[in-house]
Amino acid sequence: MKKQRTAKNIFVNGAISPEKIAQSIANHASKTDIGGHSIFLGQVRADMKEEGMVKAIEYTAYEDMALQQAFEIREAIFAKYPLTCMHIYHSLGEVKVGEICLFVFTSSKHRKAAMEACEELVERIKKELPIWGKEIIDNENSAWKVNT
Amino acid sequence: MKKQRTAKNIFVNGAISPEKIAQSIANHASKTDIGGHSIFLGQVRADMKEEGMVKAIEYTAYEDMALQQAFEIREAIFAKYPLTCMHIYHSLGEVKVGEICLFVFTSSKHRKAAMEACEELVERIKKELPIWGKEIIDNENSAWKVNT
Amino acid sequence: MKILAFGKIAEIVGNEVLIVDNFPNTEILRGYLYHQYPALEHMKFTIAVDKKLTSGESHIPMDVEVALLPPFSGG
Amino acid sequence: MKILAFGKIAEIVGNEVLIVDNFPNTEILRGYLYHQYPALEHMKFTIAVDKKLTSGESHIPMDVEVALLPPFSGG
Repeated sequence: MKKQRTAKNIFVNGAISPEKIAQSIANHASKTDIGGHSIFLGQVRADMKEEGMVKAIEYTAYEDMALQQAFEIREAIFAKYPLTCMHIYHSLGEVKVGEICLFVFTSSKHRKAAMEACEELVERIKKELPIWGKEIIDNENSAWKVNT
Repeated sequence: MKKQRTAKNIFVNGAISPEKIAQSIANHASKTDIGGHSIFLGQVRADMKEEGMVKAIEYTAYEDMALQQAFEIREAIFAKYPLTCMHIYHSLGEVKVGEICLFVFTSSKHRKAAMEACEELVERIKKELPIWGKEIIDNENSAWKVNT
Repeated sequence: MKILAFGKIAEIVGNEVLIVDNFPNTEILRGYLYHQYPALEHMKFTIAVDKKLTSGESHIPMDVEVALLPPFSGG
Repeated sequence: MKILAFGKIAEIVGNEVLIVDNFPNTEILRGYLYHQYPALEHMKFTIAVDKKLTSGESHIPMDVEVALLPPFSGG
Protein backbone atom coordinates (compact mmCIF):
# COMPACT_ATOMS: atom_id res chain seq x y z
CA MET A 1 0.00 0.00 0.00
CA LYS A 2 1.30 3.43 -0.87
CA LYS A 3 2.20 5.58 2.11
CA GLN A 4 -0.29 8.41 2.38
CA ARG A 5 1.30 11.78 2.93
CA THR A 6 -0.55 14.77 4.34
CA ALA A 7 0.20 18.49 4.15
CA LYS A 8 2.97 19.44 6.58
CA ASN A 9 3.53 22.87 8.01
CA ILE A 10 6.53 24.44 6.29
CA PHE A 11 6.49 27.74 8.16
CA VAL A 12 8.91 28.76 10.89
CA ASN A 13 8.63 31.94 12.91
CA GLY A 14 11.60 34.16 12.21
CA ALA A 15 15.00 32.93 11.04
CA ILE A 16 15.87 29.25 10.64
CA SER A 17 18.73 28.51 13.03
CA PRO A 18 21.85 26.49 12.14
CA GLU A 19 20.96 24.32 15.17
CA LYS A 20 17.62 23.40 13.57
CA ILE A 21 19.47 22.43 10.41
CA ALA A 22 21.95 20.31 12.40
CA GLN A 23 19.07 18.60 14.21
CA SER A 24 17.37 17.85 10.92
CA ILE A 25 20.58 16.33 9.54
CA ALA A 26 21.13 14.29 12.73
CA ASN A 27 17.58 12.92 12.48
CA HIS A 28 18.59 11.12 9.28
CA ALA A 29 21.43 9.08 10.81
CA SER A 30 19.02 6.22 11.46
CA LYS A 31 18.00 6.04 7.78
CA THR A 32 20.82 3.84 6.62
CA ASP A 33 19.59 3.54 3.04
CA ILE A 34 20.47 7.22 2.44
CA GLY A 35 23.72 7.87 0.57
CA GLY A 36 23.40 11.58 -0.17
CA HIS A 37 21.73 14.70 1.17
CA SER A 38 21.30 17.89 -0.80
CA ILE A 39 20.53 21.09 1.10
CA PHE A 40 19.72 24.58 -0.12
CA LEU A 41 19.68 27.53 2.26
CA GLY A 42 18.38 30.97 1.35
CA GLN A 43 20.09 33.77 3.29
CA VAL A 44 18.94 37.40 3.50
CA ARG A 45 21.31 39.72 1.64
CA ALA A 46 22.23 43.30 2.59
CA ASP A 47 21.29 44.60 -0.85
CA MET A 48 21.63 48.28 -1.65
CA LYS A 49 18.29 49.60 -2.95
CA GLU A 50 17.29 53.04 -4.16
CA GLU A 51 15.69 53.50 -0.75
CA GLY A 52 18.77 52.44 1.22
CA MET A 53 20.45 49.29 2.55
CA VAL A 54 18.33 46.20 3.32
CA LYS A 55 18.60 45.20 6.96
CA ALA A 56 15.91 42.51 7.13
CA ILE A 57 13.08 40.91 5.18
CA GLU A 58 9.63 40.60 6.66
CA TYR A 59 7.85 37.56 5.23
CA THR A 60 4.11 37.08 4.98
CA ALA A 61 2.20 34.30 3.25
CA TYR A 62 -1.24 33.16 2.23
CA GLU A 63 -0.61 30.26 4.57
CA ASP A 64 -3.48 27.91 3.71
CA MET A 65 -2.83 28.17 0.01
CA ALA A 66 0.95 27.94 0.45
CA LEU A 67 0.65 24.71 2.44
CA GLN A 68 -1.67 23.23 -0.15
CA GLN A 69 0.69 24.22 -2.97
CA ALA A 70 3.70 22.93 -1.05
CA PHE A 71 1.94 19.62 -0.58
CA GLU A 72 1.27 19.34 -4.32
CA ILE A 73 4.88 20.21 -5.14
CA ARG A 74 6.09 17.60 -2.61
CA GLU A 75 3.93 14.91 -4.16
CA ALA A 76 5.11 15.78 -7.68
CA ILE A 77 8.78 15.72 -6.68
CA PHE A 78 8.38 12.44 -4.78
CA ALA A 79 6.74 10.97 -7.90
CA LYS A 80 9.53 12.22 -10.17
CA TYR A 81 12.65 11.32 -8.15
CA PRO A 82 13.55 8.25 -6.03
CA LEU A 83 13.84 10.17 -2.76
CA THR A 84 13.99 8.86 0.77
CA CYS A 85 13.14 12.18 2.47
CA MET A 86 12.18 15.76 1.64
CA HIS A 87 11.84 18.72 3.98
CA ILE A 88 10.89 22.33 3.29
CA TYR A 89 11.03 25.17 5.82
CA HIS A 90 10.32 28.83 5.09
CA SER A 91 10.42 31.75 7.49
CA LEU A 92 7.52 34.01 8.34
CA GLY A 93 8.01 37.37 10.03
CA GLU A 94 11.30 39.17 10.25
CA VAL A 95 14.57 37.62 9.14
CA LYS A 96 17.65 39.79 9.51
CA VAL A 97 20.46 40.15 7.01
CA GLY A 98 22.79 37.13 7.24
CA GLU A 99 20.07 34.87 8.65
CA ILE A 100 18.50 31.86 6.92
CA CYS A 101 14.95 32.20 5.53
CA LEU A 102 14.63 29.03 3.42
CA PHE A 103 15.80 25.47 4.13
CA VAL A 104 15.21 22.76 1.53
CA PHE A 105 16.52 19.28 2.29
CA THR A 106 16.35 16.18 0.06
CA SER A 107 17.86 12.74 0.64
CA SER A 108 18.24 9.71 -1.58
CA LYS A 109 20.19 6.50 -2.02
CA HIS A 110 22.34 7.95 -4.80
CA ARG A 111 23.37 11.58 -4.96
CA LYS A 112 21.89 12.61 -8.32
CA ALA A 113 18.26 12.30 -7.29
CA ALA A 114 18.76 14.37 -4.13
CA MET A 115 20.60 17.12 -6.01
CA GLU A 116 18.19 17.40 -8.90
CA ALA A 117 15.13 17.25 -6.67
CA CYS A 118 16.54 19.93 -4.37
CA GLU A 119 17.18 22.29 -7.25
CA GLU A 120 13.72 21.77 -8.74
CA LEU A 121 12.10 22.23 -5.32
CA VAL A 122 13.82 25.56 -4.77
CA GLU A 123 12.72 26.84 -8.17
CA ARG A 124 9.14 25.76 -7.61
CA ILE A 125 9.00 27.16 -4.07
CA LYS A 126 10.14 30.57 -5.31
CA LYS A 127 7.78 30.57 -8.26
CA GLU A 128 4.66 28.89 -6.92
CA LEU A 129 4.27 29.56 -3.21
CA PRO A 130 2.19 32.62 -2.25
CA ILE A 131 4.83 34.16 0.01
CA TRP A 132 5.96 37.77 0.01
CA GLY A 133 9.10 39.39 1.31
CA LYS A 134 9.13 43.03 2.32
CA GLU A 135 12.61 44.46 2.44
CA ILE A 136 13.13 46.55 5.55
CA ILE A 137 15.55 49.36 4.83
CA ASP A 138 17.83 50.77 7.51
CA ASN A 139 16.30 54.25 7.31
CA GLU A 140 12.85 52.82 8.10
CA ASN A 141 11.79 52.69 4.47
CA SER A 142 10.71 49.44 2.92
CA ALA A 143 10.34 47.88 -0.51
CA TRP A 144 8.65 44.73 -1.74
CA LYS A 145 11.10 42.06 -2.76
CA VAL A 146 10.94 40.86 -6.38
CA ASN A 147 11.96 37.33 -7.36
CA THR A 148 13.93 37.08 -10.59
CA MET B 1 45.24 42.34 -6.65
CA LYS B 2 43.80 38.87 -6.80
CA LYS B 3 43.44 37.14 -3.47
CA GLN B 4 45.98 34.34 -3.24
CA ARG B 5 44.53 31.10 -1.98
CA THR B 6 46.63 28.28 -0.56
CA ALA B 7 45.89 24.55 -0.19
CA LYS B 8 43.59 23.93 2.78
CA ASN B 9 43.30 20.70 4.68
CA ILE B 10 40.08 18.99 3.70
CA PHE B 11 40.47 15.94 5.92
CA VAL B 12 38.56 15.26 9.12
CA ASN B 13 39.22 12.34 11.43
CA GLY B 14 36.18 10.08 11.52
CA ALA B 15 32.62 11.20 10.81
CA ILE B 16 31.65 14.82 10.13
CA SER B 17 29.24 15.87 12.88
CA PRO B 18 25.99 17.80 12.31
CA GLU B 19 27.38 20.33 14.84
CA LYS B 20 30.38 21.00 12.62
CA ILE B 21 28.00 21.61 9.71
CA ALA B 22 25.89 23.96 11.84
CA GLN B 23 29.01 25.86 12.92
CA SER B 24 30.11 26.19 9.32
CA ILE B 25 26.69 27.57 8.33
CA ALA B 26 26.68 29.98 11.30
CA ASN B 27 30.12 31.28 10.29
CA HIS B 28 28.56 32.69 7.13
CA ALA B 29 26.01 34.93 8.86
CA SER B 30 28.46 37.83 8.75
CA LYS B 31 28.83 37.55 4.95
CA THR B 32 25.82 39.64 4.04
CA ASP B 33 26.40 39.48 0.28
CA ILE B 34 25.50 35.78 0.29
CA GLY B 35 21.98 34.94 -0.90
CA GLY B 36 22.20 31.15 -1.24
CA HIS B 37 24.12 28.20 0.15
CA SER B 38 24.23 24.79 -1.46
CA ILE B 39 25.34 21.83 0.63
CA PHE B 40 25.97 18.23 -0.28
CA LEU B 41 26.45 15.57 2.38
CA GLY B 42 27.62 12.05 1.69
CA GLN B 43 26.29 9.50 4.20
CA VAL B 44 27.49 5.92 4.64
CA ARG B 45 24.85 3.40 3.51
CA ALA B 46 24.15 -0.01 5.02
CA ASP B 47 24.47 -1.72 1.65
CA MET B 48 24.05 -5.47 1.35
CA LYS B 49 27.12 -6.98 -0.32
CA GLU B 50 27.96 -10.55 -1.26
CA GLU B 51 30.13 -10.61 1.87
CA GLY B 52 27.41 -9.30 4.18
CA MET B 53 25.96 -5.99 5.39
CA VAL B 54 28.15 -2.87 5.40
CA LYS B 55 28.49 -1.43 8.91
CA ALA B 56 31.15 1.23 8.28
CA ILE B 57 33.58 2.57 5.70
CA GLU B 58 37.25 3.01 6.52
CA TYR B 59 38.72 5.84 4.43
CA THR B 60 42.36 6.24 3.50
CA ALA B 61 43.91 8.78 1.14
CA TYR B 62 47.12 9.75 -0.57
CA GLU B 63 46.86 12.91 1.47
CA ASP B 64 49.53 15.10 -0.12
CA MET B 65 48.25 14.43 -3.60
CA ALA B 66 44.59 14.75 -2.57
CA LEU B 67 45.20 18.19 -1.04
CA GLN B 68 47.04 19.32 -4.14
CA GLN B 69 44.23 18.02 -6.38
CA ALA B 70 41.57 19.57 -4.15
CA PHE B 71 43.37 22.90 -4.39
CA GLU B 72 43.38 22.73 -8.18
CA ILE B 73 39.70 21.80 -8.26
CA ARG B 74 38.90 24.70 -5.90
CA GLU B 75 40.73 27.17 -8.09
CA ALA B 76 38.98 25.90 -11.22
CA ILE B 77 35.54 26.12 -9.63
CA PHE B 78 36.21 29.60 -8.23
CA ALA B 79 37.28 30.69 -11.72
CA LYS B 80 34.15 29.19 -13.31
CA TYR B 81 31.41 30.38 -10.92
CA PRO B 82 30.87 33.67 -9.06
CA LEU B 83 31.15 32.15 -5.59
CA THR B 84 31.59 33.86 -2.26
CA CYS B 85 32.76 30.77 -0.35
CA MET B 86 33.61 27.12 -0.90
CA HIS B 87 34.36 24.44 1.67
CA ILE B 88 35.23 20.77 1.27
CA TYR B 89 35.55 18.25 4.10
CA HIS B 90 36.16 14.53 3.71
CA SER B 91 36.51 11.91 6.42
CA LEU B 92 39.53 9.73 7.00
CA GLY B 93 39.38 6.61 9.14
CA GLU B 94 36.19 4.86 10.15
CA VAL B 95 32.77 6.31 9.44
CA LYS B 96 29.82 4.24 10.58
CA VAL B 97 26.63 3.61 8.65
CA GLY B 98 24.34 6.66 8.94
CA GLU B 99 27.23 9.03 9.57
CA ILE B 100 28.45 11.80 7.26
CA CYS B 101 31.71 11.27 5.33
CA LEU B 102 31.64 14.17 2.85
CA PHE B 103 30.57 17.80 3.31
CA VAL B 104 30.68 20.17 0.34
CA PHE B 105 29.47 23.73 0.89
CA THR B 106 29.24 26.55 -1.68
CA SER B 107 27.81 30.05 -1.26
CA SER B 108 27.02 32.80 -3.73
CA LYS B 109 24.99 35.95 -4.20
CA HIS B 110 22.41 34.21 -6.39
CA ARG B 111 21.41 30.60 -5.93
CA LYS B 112 22.29 29.15 -9.34
CA ALA B 113 26.06 29.55 -9.00
CA ALA B 114 26.13 27.88 -5.58
CA MET B 115 24.02 24.95 -6.78
CA GLU B 116 25.90 24.29 -9.99
CA ALA B 117 29.30 24.68 -8.34
CA CYS B 118 28.32 22.29 -5.53
CA GLU B 119 27.22 19.62 -7.96
CA GLU B 120 30.37 19.94 -10.07
CA LEU B 121 32.56 19.86 -6.96
CA VAL B 122 30.99 16.63 -5.72
CA GLU B 123 31.49 14.94 -9.10
CA ARG B 124 35.12 16.04 -9.30
CA ILE B 125 35.87 15.07 -5.68
CA LYS B 126 34.58 11.54 -6.29
CA LYS B 127 36.40 11.17 -9.59
CA GLU B 128 39.68 12.98 -9.01
CA LEU B 129 40.72 12.74 -5.36
CA PRO B 130 42.94 9.80 -4.42
CA ILE B 131 40.76 8.56 -1.58
CA TRP B 132 39.68 4.99 -0.95
CA GLY B 133 36.82 3.57 1.05
CA LYS B 134 37.00 0.09 2.47
CA GLU B 135 33.62 -1.28 3.36
CA ILE B 136 33.65 -2.99 6.74
CA ILE B 137 31.17 -5.84 6.79
CA ASP B 138 29.40 -6.90 9.96
CA ASN B 139 30.91 -10.39 9.95
CA GLU B 140 34.43 -8.90 9.94
CA ASN B 141 34.84 -9.23 6.20
CA SER B 142 35.61 -6.20 4.09
CA ALA B 143 35.38 -5.06 0.48
CA TRP B 144 36.80 -2.10 -1.38
CA LYS B 145 34.18 0.48 -2.27
CA VAL B 146 33.70 1.21 -5.98
CA ASN B 147 32.50 4.62 -7.18
CA THR B 148 29.99 4.52 -10.03
CA MET C 1 -18.02 38.20 -0.11
CA LYS C 2 -14.69 38.24 1.70
CA ILE C 3 -11.51 39.08 -0.17
CA LEU C 4 -8.05 38.55 1.29
CA ALA C 5 -5.31 40.95 0.27
CA PHE C 6 -1.60 40.23 0.57
CA GLY C 7 1.74 42.00 0.31
CA LYS C 8 1.79 45.31 -1.49
CA ILE C 9 -1.89 44.98 -2.37
CA ALA C 10 -2.85 44.89 1.31
CA GLU C 11 -0.92 48.13 1.67
CA ILE C 12 -2.71 49.75 -1.27
CA VAL C 13 -6.20 48.74 -0.20
CA GLY C 14 -5.29 49.55 3.40
CA ASN C 15 -6.53 46.25 4.74
CA GLU C 16 -5.89 42.51 4.76
CA VAL C 17 -9.58 41.68 4.41
CA LEU C 18 -12.20 43.40 2.26
CA ILE C 19 -15.90 42.72 2.59
CA VAL C 20 -17.62 43.45 -0.71
CA ASP C 21 -20.75 42.50 -2.67
CA ASN C 22 -20.69 39.19 -4.48
CA PHE C 23 -19.07 39.27 -7.91
CA PRO C 24 -19.85 36.52 -10.41
CA ASN C 25 -16.39 36.37 -11.98
CA THR C 26 -12.83 37.61 -11.64
CA GLU C 27 -13.04 40.18 -14.45
CA ILE C 28 -15.96 41.99 -12.85
CA LEU C 29 -14.18 41.88 -9.50
CA ARG C 30 -11.05 43.28 -11.14
CA GLY C 31 -13.08 46.16 -12.67
CA TYR C 32 -14.53 46.96 -9.28
CA LEU C 33 -11.10 46.94 -7.64
CA TYR C 34 -9.56 49.21 -10.30
CA HIS C 35 -12.43 51.62 -9.75
CA GLN C 36 -12.11 51.61 -5.97
CA TYR C 37 -8.31 51.53 -5.82
CA PRO C 38 -6.90 53.13 -8.98
CA ALA C 39 -3.31 52.33 -7.92
CA LEU C 40 -4.08 48.63 -8.55
CA GLU C 41 -4.36 49.27 -12.28
CA HIS C 42 -0.61 49.73 -12.42
CA MET C 43 0.10 46.57 -10.46
CA LYS C 44 0.49 43.00 -11.53
CA PHE C 45 -1.61 40.67 -9.40
CA THR C 46 -3.37 37.34 -9.65
CA ILE C 47 -6.75 36.46 -8.20
CA ALA C 48 -6.97 33.16 -6.34
CA VAL C 49 -10.41 31.56 -6.06
CA ASP C 50 -10.72 28.83 -3.45
CA LYS C 51 -6.92 28.86 -3.07
CA LYS C 52 -6.35 28.19 -6.77
CA LEU C 53 -4.74 30.66 -9.17
CA THR C 54 -7.01 31.92 -11.93
CA SER C 55 -6.30 33.65 -15.20
CA GLY C 56 -8.62 35.51 -17.58
CA GLU C 57 -12.30 35.48 -16.69
CA SER C 58 -12.97 32.84 -14.04
CA HIS C 59 -16.22 32.06 -12.31
CA ILE C 60 -16.41 32.89 -8.60
CA PRO C 61 -18.67 30.43 -6.78
CA MET C 62 -20.60 31.62 -3.71
CA ASP C 63 -18.90 31.32 -0.34
CA VAL C 64 -15.40 30.58 -1.52
CA GLU C 65 -12.28 32.37 -0.41
CA VAL C 66 -11.02 34.95 -2.90
CA ALA C 67 -7.56 36.45 -2.59
CA LEU C 68 -5.49 39.12 -4.33
CA LEU C 69 -1.92 37.99 -4.83
CA PRO C 70 0.92 40.25 -5.99
CA PRO C 71 3.95 38.52 -7.58
CA PHE C 72 5.41 35.95 -5.18
CA SER C 73 8.76 36.68 -3.61
CA GLY C 74 9.41 33.88 -1.17
CA GLY C 75 12.80 32.26 -0.61
CA MET D 1 63.32 4.32 -5.15
CA LYS D 2 60.35 4.51 -2.81
CA ILE D 3 56.89 3.47 -3.98
CA LEU D 4 53.74 4.21 -2.01
CA ALA D 5 50.87 1.74 -2.28
CA PHE D 6 47.26 2.53 -1.42
CA GLY D 7 43.95 0.78 -0.91
CA LYS D 8 43.62 -2.71 -2.26
CA ILE D 9 47.11 -2.53 -3.79
CA ALA D 10 48.67 -2.01 -0.37
CA GLU D 11 46.86 -5.19 0.70
CA ILE D 12 48.13 -7.16 -2.29
CA VAL D 13 51.75 -6.07 -1.96
CA GLY D 14 51.50 -6.45 1.82
CA ASN D 15 52.90 -3.00 2.54
CA GLU D 16 52.23 0.71 2.19
CA VAL D 17 55.80 1.47 1.14
CA LEU D 18 58.03 -0.53 -1.21
CA ILE D 19 61.73 0.15 -1.61
CA VAL D 20 62.87 -0.98 -5.06
CA ASP D 21 65.60 -0.29 -7.63
CA ASN D 22 65.16 2.79 -9.78
CA PHE D 23 63.01 2.31 -12.85
CA PRO D 24 63.30 4.75 -15.75
CA ASN D 25 59.65 4.73 -16.71
CA THR D 26 56.22 3.57 -15.61
CA GLU D 27 55.94 0.69 -18.10
CA ILE D 28 59.12 -0.95 -16.84
CA LEU D 29 57.95 -0.44 -13.26
CA ARG D 30 54.60 -1.99 -14.15
CA GLY D 31 56.35 -5.05 -15.65
CA TYR D 32 58.37 -5.45 -12.50
CA LEU D 33 55.27 -5.20 -10.30
CA TYR D 34 53.33 -7.76 -12.37
CA HIS D 35 56.27 -10.12 -12.04
CA GLN D 36 56.62 -9.65 -8.28
CA TYR D 37 52.89 -9.50 -7.50
CA PRO D 38 50.97 -11.46 -10.16
CA ALA D 39 47.62 -10.50 -8.59
CA LEU D 40 48.22 -6.91 -9.78
CA GLU D 41 47.86 -8.00 -13.39
CA HIS D 42 44.16 -8.43 -12.83
CA MET D 43 43.74 -5.05 -11.16
CA LYS D 44 43.15 -1.64 -12.58
CA PHE D 45 45.56 0.89 -11.13
CA THR D 46 47.23 4.16 -12.08
CA ILE D 47 50.79 5.17 -11.34
CA ALA D 48 51.29 8.67 -9.94
CA VAL D 49 54.70 10.27 -10.44
CA ASP D 50 55.45 13.28 -8.27
CA LYS D 51 51.75 13.34 -7.24
CA LYS D 52 50.54 13.55 -10.85
CA LEU D 53 48.57 10.84 -12.62
CA THR D 54 50.36 9.24 -15.56
CA SER D 55 49.10 7.15 -18.45
CA GLY D 56 51.00 5.01 -20.94
CA GLU D 57 54.77 5.09 -20.70
CA SER D 58 55.86 8.02 -18.55
CA HIS D 59 59.37 8.97 -17.52
CA ILE D 60 60.19 8.60 -13.82
CA PRO D 61 62.73 11.24 -12.71
CA MET D 62 65.15 10.40 -9.91
CA ASP D 63 64.07 11.10 -6.34
CA VAL D 64 60.40 11.73 -6.99
CA GLU D 65 57.53 10.11 -5.16
CA VAL D 66 55.90 7.26 -7.07
CA ALA D 67 52.55 5.84 -5.98
CA LEU D 68 50.24 3.02 -7.02
CA LEU D 69 46.61 4.10 -7.01
CA PRO D 70 43.64 1.77 -7.40
CA PRO D 71 40.38 3.33 -8.66
CA PHE D 72 39.32 6.17 -6.36
CA SER D 73 36.30 5.66 -4.15
CA GLY D 74 36.03 8.76 -1.99
CA GLY D 75 32.79 10.48 -1.05
